[in-house]
Amino acid sequence: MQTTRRDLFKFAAGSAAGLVFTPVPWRLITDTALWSENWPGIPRPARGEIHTRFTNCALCPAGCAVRARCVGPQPVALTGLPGQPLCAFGLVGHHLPYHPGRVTQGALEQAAAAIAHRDPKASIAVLDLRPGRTASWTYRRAMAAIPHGLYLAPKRISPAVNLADAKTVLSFGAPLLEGWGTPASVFAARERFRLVQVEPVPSPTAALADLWLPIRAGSETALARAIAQLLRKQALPPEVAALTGIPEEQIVSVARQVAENGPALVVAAEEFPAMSELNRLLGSLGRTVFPRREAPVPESWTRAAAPVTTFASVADHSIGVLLIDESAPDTYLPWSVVQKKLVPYDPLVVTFASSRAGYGRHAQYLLPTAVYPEITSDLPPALHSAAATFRLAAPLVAPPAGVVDPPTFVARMARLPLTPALRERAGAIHQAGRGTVSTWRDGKSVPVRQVKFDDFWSALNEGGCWIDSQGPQAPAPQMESGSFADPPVEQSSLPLVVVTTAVPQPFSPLLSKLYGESNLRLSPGRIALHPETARQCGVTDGARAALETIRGRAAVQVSIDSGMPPGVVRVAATPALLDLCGPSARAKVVRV
Amino acid sequence: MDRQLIARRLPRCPARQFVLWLLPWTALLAFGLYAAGLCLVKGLNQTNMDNRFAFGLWIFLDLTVIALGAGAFFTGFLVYILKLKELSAVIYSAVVIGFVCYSGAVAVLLVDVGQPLRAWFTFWYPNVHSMLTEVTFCITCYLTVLFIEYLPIILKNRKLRQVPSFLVFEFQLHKLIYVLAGAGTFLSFFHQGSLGGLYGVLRGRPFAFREGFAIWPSTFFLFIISAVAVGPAFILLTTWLVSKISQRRLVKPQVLDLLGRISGLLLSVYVLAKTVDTLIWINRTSPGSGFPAWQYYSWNPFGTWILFAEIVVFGLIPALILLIPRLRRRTGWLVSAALMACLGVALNRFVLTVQTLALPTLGFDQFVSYRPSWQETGTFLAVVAYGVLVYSFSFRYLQLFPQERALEAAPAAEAEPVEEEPVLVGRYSL
Amino acid sequence: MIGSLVFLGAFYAVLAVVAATVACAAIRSRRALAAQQVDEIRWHETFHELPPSERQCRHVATGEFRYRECPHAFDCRICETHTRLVARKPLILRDTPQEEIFGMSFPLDRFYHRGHTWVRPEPDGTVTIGLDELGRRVLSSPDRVELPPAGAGLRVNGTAWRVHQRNADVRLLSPVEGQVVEVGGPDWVLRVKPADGCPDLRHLLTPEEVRPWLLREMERLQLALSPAAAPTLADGGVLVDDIAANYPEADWDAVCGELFLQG
Amino acid sequence: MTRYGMSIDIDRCTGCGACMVACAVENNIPPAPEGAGDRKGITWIRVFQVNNGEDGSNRKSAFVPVLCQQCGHETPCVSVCPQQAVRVDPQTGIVGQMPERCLGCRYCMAACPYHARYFNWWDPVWPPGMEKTLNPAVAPRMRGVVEKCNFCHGRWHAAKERAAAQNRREIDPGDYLPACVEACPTGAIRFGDLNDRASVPARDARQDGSFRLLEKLGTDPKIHYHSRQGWVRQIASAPSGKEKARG
Repeated sequence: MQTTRRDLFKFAAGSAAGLVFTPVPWRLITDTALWSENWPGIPRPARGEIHTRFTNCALCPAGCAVRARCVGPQPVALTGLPGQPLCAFGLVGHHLPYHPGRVTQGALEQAAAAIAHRDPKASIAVLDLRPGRTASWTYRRAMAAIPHGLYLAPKRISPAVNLADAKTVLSFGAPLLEGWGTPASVFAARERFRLVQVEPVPSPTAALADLWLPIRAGSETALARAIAQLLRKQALPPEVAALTGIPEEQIVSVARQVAENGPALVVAAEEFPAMSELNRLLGSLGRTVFPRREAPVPESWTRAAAPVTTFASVADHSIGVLLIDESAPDTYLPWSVVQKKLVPYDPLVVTFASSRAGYGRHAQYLLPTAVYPEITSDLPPALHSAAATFRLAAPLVAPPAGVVDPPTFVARMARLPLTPALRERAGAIHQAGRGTVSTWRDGKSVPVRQVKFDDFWSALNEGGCWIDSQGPQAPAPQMESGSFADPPVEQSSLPLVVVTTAVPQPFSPLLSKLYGESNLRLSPGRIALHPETARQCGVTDGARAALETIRGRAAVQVSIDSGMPPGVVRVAATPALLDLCGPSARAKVVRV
Repeated sequence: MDRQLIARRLPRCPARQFVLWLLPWTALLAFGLYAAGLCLVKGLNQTNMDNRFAFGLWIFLDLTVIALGAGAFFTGFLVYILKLKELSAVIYSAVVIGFVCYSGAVAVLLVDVGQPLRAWFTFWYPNVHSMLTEVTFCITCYLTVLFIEYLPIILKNRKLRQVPSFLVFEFQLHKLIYVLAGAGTFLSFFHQGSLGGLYGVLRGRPFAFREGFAIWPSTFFLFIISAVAVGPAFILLTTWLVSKISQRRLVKPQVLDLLGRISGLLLSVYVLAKTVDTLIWINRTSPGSGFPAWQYYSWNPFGTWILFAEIVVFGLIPALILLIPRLRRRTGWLVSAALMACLGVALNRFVLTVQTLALPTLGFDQFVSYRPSWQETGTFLAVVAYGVLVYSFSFRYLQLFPQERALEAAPAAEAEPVEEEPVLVGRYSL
Repeated sequence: MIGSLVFLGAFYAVLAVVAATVACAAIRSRRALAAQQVDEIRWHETFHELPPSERQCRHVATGEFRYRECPHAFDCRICETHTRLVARKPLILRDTPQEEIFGMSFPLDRFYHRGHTWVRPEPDGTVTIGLDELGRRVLSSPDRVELPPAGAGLRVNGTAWRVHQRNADVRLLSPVEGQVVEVGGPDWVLRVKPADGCPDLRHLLTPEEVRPWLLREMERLQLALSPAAAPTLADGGVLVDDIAANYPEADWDAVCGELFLQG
Repeated sequence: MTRYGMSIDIDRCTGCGACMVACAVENNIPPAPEGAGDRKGITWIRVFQVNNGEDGSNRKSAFVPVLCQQCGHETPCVSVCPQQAVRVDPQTGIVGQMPERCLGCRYCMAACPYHARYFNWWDPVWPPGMEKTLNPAVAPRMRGVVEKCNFCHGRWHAAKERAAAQNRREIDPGDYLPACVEACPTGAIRFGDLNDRASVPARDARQDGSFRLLEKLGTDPKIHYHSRQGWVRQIASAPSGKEKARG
């Protein structure tokens, strides 16, 4: 018999029907479901023995103590110590080594050679974005060893403050409740002081302050001077109310509050003379304001160290070679400010950084550095501690090959003997024999005198903290002149006043939870406008727009915020935008 | 070949013209399938739905389409259970429409869920307290029933019936069709209802939440009534449309008239029920859960106009038109009334789906809006195209309108004479 | 718990019912196939798809009814009305019906089926089956003829033999039930040995009834051939011998379907 | 038989977002892909900024962390789920979501009045290498399923195991804290067993000025908020019709 097409059809149909009664299809269904449970591409968390390690957070000068949950060598969660939690950024510090924007390769030799071949007459400078570290001392020694060497700090190290004893805090835009000092200490104190926030925009701190003075941007100095005059029992200059946009009686009442409800404390985002003057008038010096104390340093270092020069006080067009240490960012000076100091004819800029987001965009050489929690460094004394402290950001993970340790690089450049600086410093502290060292694993703190150096050193490497026993010293710190950003000059072409909100750099991609996935914070590259202002600029919520200043323009995205004062544009400032806006600027927003 | 497939005495347009008609729809279908494919492969991020707008165009489409498809079960019920023989003129067409609507809806649902591979979980771990379970069960069962009802219509095709076994099976199945009609009625009745219940049970969405009887909120019953009211209207509409497009007389005018009358009656019942329900909701249910009802309509663009449009413009007015014989007899009025009825139900489904989700519930959240992405719209259009194609093929190659031949044979539709006693004239008196 | 029982119970019951229905249909159709009821069923379906005007009872043609649709698929053997009417008015031969109708010969010695086949009882107890004049003229130039083999069984309204002409594939309906004895006679097509001895021919038209029936048939034919033209066939006009040749443009499939009740 | 719940002191919340980030780290929630806005993101606990609608120095703002309110009565999301992917654990009163059971129909999201449920619109993707930092106690979810706060159920299990290891039946309260509670720098979020009248949240719930969101819906949420400011307590009730929120 020969098979026809019909037979084939019959066979196909029959087998199809038969298949249903075999386990095959059902088994397949189940398997597809199982497969969808661990879809290809869904990462499997590594399992392993879990243990705890301690270190200190190096992301901001606050330097909180950190307890890391590690699977094997890998930290999987960072938390603060009981009662001293971390901020949102600190909680995800362990992501930074894997930041997509990270740079791990750089032309080390070429950079060294280029520096070596500079013309020796032009000065060579190190800009240390976070002064007060042991690394800073290394820089100072190196710069002392090099002719025309300069050690630059972005600004004078502001004095330490004591929130705990303050009853009234007058803050000129200081982000008190947004990661200013260790969150824990601030909030512990917050219970006890009354906060008057002077700020043009409704920042979270302003929102939570007892009194928010929505001041006209740039007129802070005027207000501070006015209050100072009131404290001196002088009359209030009539134009102040108009200038600052704050009614006279309110200024008067604020002045009365700070005067009567002492001890008072005046703080600011950027230190400025009028503020220091207020602190002096209020007698805060020595009560709530102290000079920042440093941990002991080896004798040999202090003898041969370049002086700390603030960046502002350097002569323009004088720096031939500028080395910038961005490995521990704190304040970011807009490029325009930096550029002013460089020699006009091709200056050499070398930056130590982990990403191109900062000065890497302008420097000839970017030398990759380790990031927290890879770095080994100490932390400058905290803003809120009157006593000197010394603690290490001990590495939790090993840095990748090819990264540079900035102080080592600079020391080698200056032909300093290569010695383990941190260890020497610890040695000096141990020799001084003052203070106590506290370790977190057992939560004990013992006088340094009673521990051997090796134990002291290992305690520090396990996130231990040395605190000086020597209390705060009375002599008031002499205030140095610097200026609060002056009101930007009126320009009809640029109608809006810029208020920048710094975005800590770098931050884990997971902070998209705050920046993108909720509108809790103004995300980088976004600007906030009052609805009315937005209407005038012809932009709508979420629209793409261009921000224009005298220095150029950049693409931004608009958020409408009815809380914003009209005529002000608030910029979530990445370094790029800070370069664009500078310390104080006017701008206009254009629809694109 | 093409002609061999078309039944005798049913003039159909030449093959070329048919192909020309298919082309645009096929293109649309292809585009839509591409869009749907994107959603399946890349995930639902291709849509503009989001955590606030968890449902969007697709759910709205499903609800509407299924309501319109209700004609299939309701006509089946009238013809086979209530023995309303006049309507057998449209029953086949109704079945095809029902099949198209339901299969389309199910297809879209499969794209809409995040994990289509787990669709069968609902049958494996059913949560019988969930209206969605009821919907899933009923719709899948009813789709099977519809397919079985569709089968004989296909087997009736001139070529297929040449095969003896097909012929016989079709014959035997058709004898038992009333059982299927019964089952279909039961299933549809429940899932039309549970589709309404879907929203009525949302205690957390006071805009949609309704009290009701036993485990069923009032929307359960409202959906049933509205569906059976609009089902005949939609059949009326499609029949009229098809006969316009094909330029053939498909059914006797009385049939359309009857459909209109049924639809009108049920629609008026629906309008009444809906009004009562709305009043109860405004005055008791909604305030009871802490939401003053006026607040829902204080968010643009959804003002009280939408309530008015739903109940009066697209409810009461068509109902009246369909109830007044004089108006009903005018095709223009009849058809536009049917259209309005359909739109009314679509609007009702829209309000329940979109407005419910757009309205804020927390004191500090906002009224959100949503615009479907092209992928969503594409998928939507694919279903429409699919429907048109299936119906076109069915209309060309199957006999959807039994009366068509008769009307062809006797162009002047004379009133059916009745059999009478023999007149006793001599035989062969010629 | 109770909820789930009720819920699932209900649905699985419905599913069971549906499945049972389909299964039942399947089984019945197997039986039907085994019992070779295919022809009956096909004729049944065909008949029910005919427009009402063509499902007319033979007694309308004779004027006893003004309107009546045949409820028995043209099988008068099971029709009480038919028997009643026949009983009430026994056959009176008013005038001898002539063989010539519209120039076509419809001999009196045979009975006519509505599908244009005839039956002639033969002296030897068998019957012969053939195509009537009108049928012959329509199928005047067949391309192919498929005759059943001797010994094949025939059923009333089943397929007697097939004729292919142009695009038309015509099943000629068998007027009687029986077994084919011989094929291709001088004026007949099939010689058939009727089932149970003598043939039951009540359901066939007697020569007397042919005329009014034929009248309608020719109208229909005319309509099918050229819907536009005026009915010239019926009113005494003599029908051309070879219709197929004279209407080349006619849709032959449709014409034959119309005339030979193909459905 | 415990009934875990929270009390959130809105007056103490500074909107620092530590809770949101800690939650994401603990529960292996991936960073938002390109193009995900605040309406497609996944934030099991989300802090909203609300204000009193005034301008200038009269403007008062507050931050409201909103997470799954763990409704105790007629839990809206449980009854609607067609395949029992959501269930209330009778032992703890925690409303749990089973991602591997979830079909992704999003009906529960439509049912939730607090918008506390989130859908995985994308495949979970971490920058290369970052998957090493995932929490081994929690499995990442696949695309196309719904997820939500479950009071860090992984931690509850861990605490349970520790208790078992020291052969105790009950876990000791200090041993089980959700990540957000642990991370909150101001201690605005407190956690405990509401059945235990002495527990912190139970006490907070009793003090005046404490309220729950949309209490009138009758879903008996287990998250108690507290504020001394009257205008803040307004947020507990239904929307008034005028725009109030940033967040």
